[in-house]
Amino acid sequence: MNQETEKQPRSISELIAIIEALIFVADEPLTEKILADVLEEDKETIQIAVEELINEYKQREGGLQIREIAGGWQISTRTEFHEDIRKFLRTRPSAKLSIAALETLAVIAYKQPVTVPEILEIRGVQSASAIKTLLDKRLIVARGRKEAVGRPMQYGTSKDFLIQFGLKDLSELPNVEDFEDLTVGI
Amino acid sequence: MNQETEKQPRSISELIAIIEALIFVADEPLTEKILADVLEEDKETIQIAVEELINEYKQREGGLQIREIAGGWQISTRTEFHEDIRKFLRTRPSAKLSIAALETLAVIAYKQPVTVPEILEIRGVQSASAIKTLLDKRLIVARGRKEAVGRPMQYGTSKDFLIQFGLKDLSELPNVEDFEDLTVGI
Amino acid sequence: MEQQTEQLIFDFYTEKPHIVRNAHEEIKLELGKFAGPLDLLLYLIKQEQANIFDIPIARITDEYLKYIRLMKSLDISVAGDFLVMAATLIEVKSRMLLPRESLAEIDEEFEDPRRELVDRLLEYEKFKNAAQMLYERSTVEQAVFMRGEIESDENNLEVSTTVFDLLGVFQKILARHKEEIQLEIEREEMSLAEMLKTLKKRLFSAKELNVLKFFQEMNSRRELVLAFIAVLEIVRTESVKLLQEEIFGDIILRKQ
Repeated sequence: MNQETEKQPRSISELIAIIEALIFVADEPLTEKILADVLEEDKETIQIAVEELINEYKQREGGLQIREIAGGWQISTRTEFHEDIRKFLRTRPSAKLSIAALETLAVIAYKQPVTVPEILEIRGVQSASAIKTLLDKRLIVARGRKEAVGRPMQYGTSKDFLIQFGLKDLSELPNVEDFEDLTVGI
Repeated sequence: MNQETEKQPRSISELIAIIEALIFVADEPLTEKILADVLEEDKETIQIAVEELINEYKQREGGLQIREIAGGWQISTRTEFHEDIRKFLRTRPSAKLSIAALETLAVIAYKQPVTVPEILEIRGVQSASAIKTLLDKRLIVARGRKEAVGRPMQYGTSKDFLIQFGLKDLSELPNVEDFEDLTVGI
Repeated sequence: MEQQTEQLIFDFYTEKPHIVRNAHEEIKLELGKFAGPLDLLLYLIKQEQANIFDIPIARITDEYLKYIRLMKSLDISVAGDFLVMAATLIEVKSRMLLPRESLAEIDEEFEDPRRELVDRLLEYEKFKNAAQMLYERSTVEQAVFMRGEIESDENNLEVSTTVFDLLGVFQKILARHKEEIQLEIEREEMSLAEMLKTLKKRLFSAKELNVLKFFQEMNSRRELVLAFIAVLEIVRTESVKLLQEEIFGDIILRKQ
């Protein structure tokens, strides 16, 4: 299938270097699958190489880190330097979500796919404007209609949600039941 | 000059790490002057730190390099890996659309079947190249000719469109009322 | 009794709900508002240091209603959901007043009237805490930055899209279209005198004018008609000539 390229087999250090370059140029977290496809290597090799690269970054203690986010790898700055970076970029921490929006997002994250009436039931309050905010910020997406009376739209979290909250995937969310006993039985 | 911040003096390795982070986040090659201003260090110190950083990159032989461009420093991939990077950039998932293409797609999705002159009328702009893009990406398909003067070709959305936007069928497209539900009754 | 303000679980937000109690047992709304009736209820239960499984419903209901009245007196619009909860509380309170024995007779298993409310509160509280977890995570994430834009040949503006983007974009196009139509209507206010003036200005500054091109500049039928009349008028009243240099060629208006 790939006759025209008569490639020398890559050394592991070369593979690591190429992976670093690809993660750098990618706009989004780069998945194992894409790396395996582009580099024509098996996933295990990719996995080993990336782990090696992550370790190297940790040992260097430079300004950058490689993190696993939204099912892929991404290079970002280390948190320690946020003050200087913010000063340079002249940015302030971006606008925070309101309590209503955060609560709504929490319900959607744990109950997805979930409809507006279902969110109302849990929060006890209309969440329409919060949902609009979350859609505008691309933290949630429509996930088709529910087969129920009125066929209400269902919502779920987006890839941007994973990225903005630094999650590998949804399974990384702590179990919601664990939040239960914090204030019970005061 | 800088009395209010009682900073610990930075170690040289910390300074190098911060410079690396700043070069990484900058859109343009970062000059000595900007670095000196942001970090409140003199230019000589910056110069020494950057040289050290460049050396470190050279010794690592990773996928990235720091280059001096247009009077500033920039992180870029090493030239050796251009072939793999180009291959990756070509195979990038094509879920991204220009705003022109997105607008055209929106008109087609909601008004299908629709002709080029009709799209022109709604968007107020020639949409020929956007239509070509959408056809190339297989998001739209030709749907026969309209029985009107000149028998213009009509377009509609494709099955790939449904897949890419996570829709079961066209009835699942959000309608204006869905948005109104969200904005009314806050 | 307590002079200092209570710390709430949800203390992460600057607009945190805040009720200050002073020595005279008056409650005062300090800032912001509660995220919903369940939020307020949880707050009141904590304030009373009550056990959530044994809510002193009469007292909590009074406090709740006091808060609602306070909101009203401060002209804060009370959302319907807060009123629904008030009704629920009053109902639970009245059911609690019924003698338990008689209830037990009807129902083998006596169900505490507060049960459903407690379940909802517990369920809600989980998500309230989950929201705080999300808040903490996002705070950490805000300290992390991605690389700057890489220069490339294809630096056109790209957006990743969802179905809602499609709808949003479509609505924008329609709005834009509407605006254009309105603009057109405004332009149609132009009178023949104005059209004549425009035509004269154009002709006398350039010495000659391509009539066809002039017509093409018109934005509506009405303007086109006015332009046509204006050309006829100018030929009649001024020393100008209509020329056509070749058959089917463009028609030129030339000052003599």
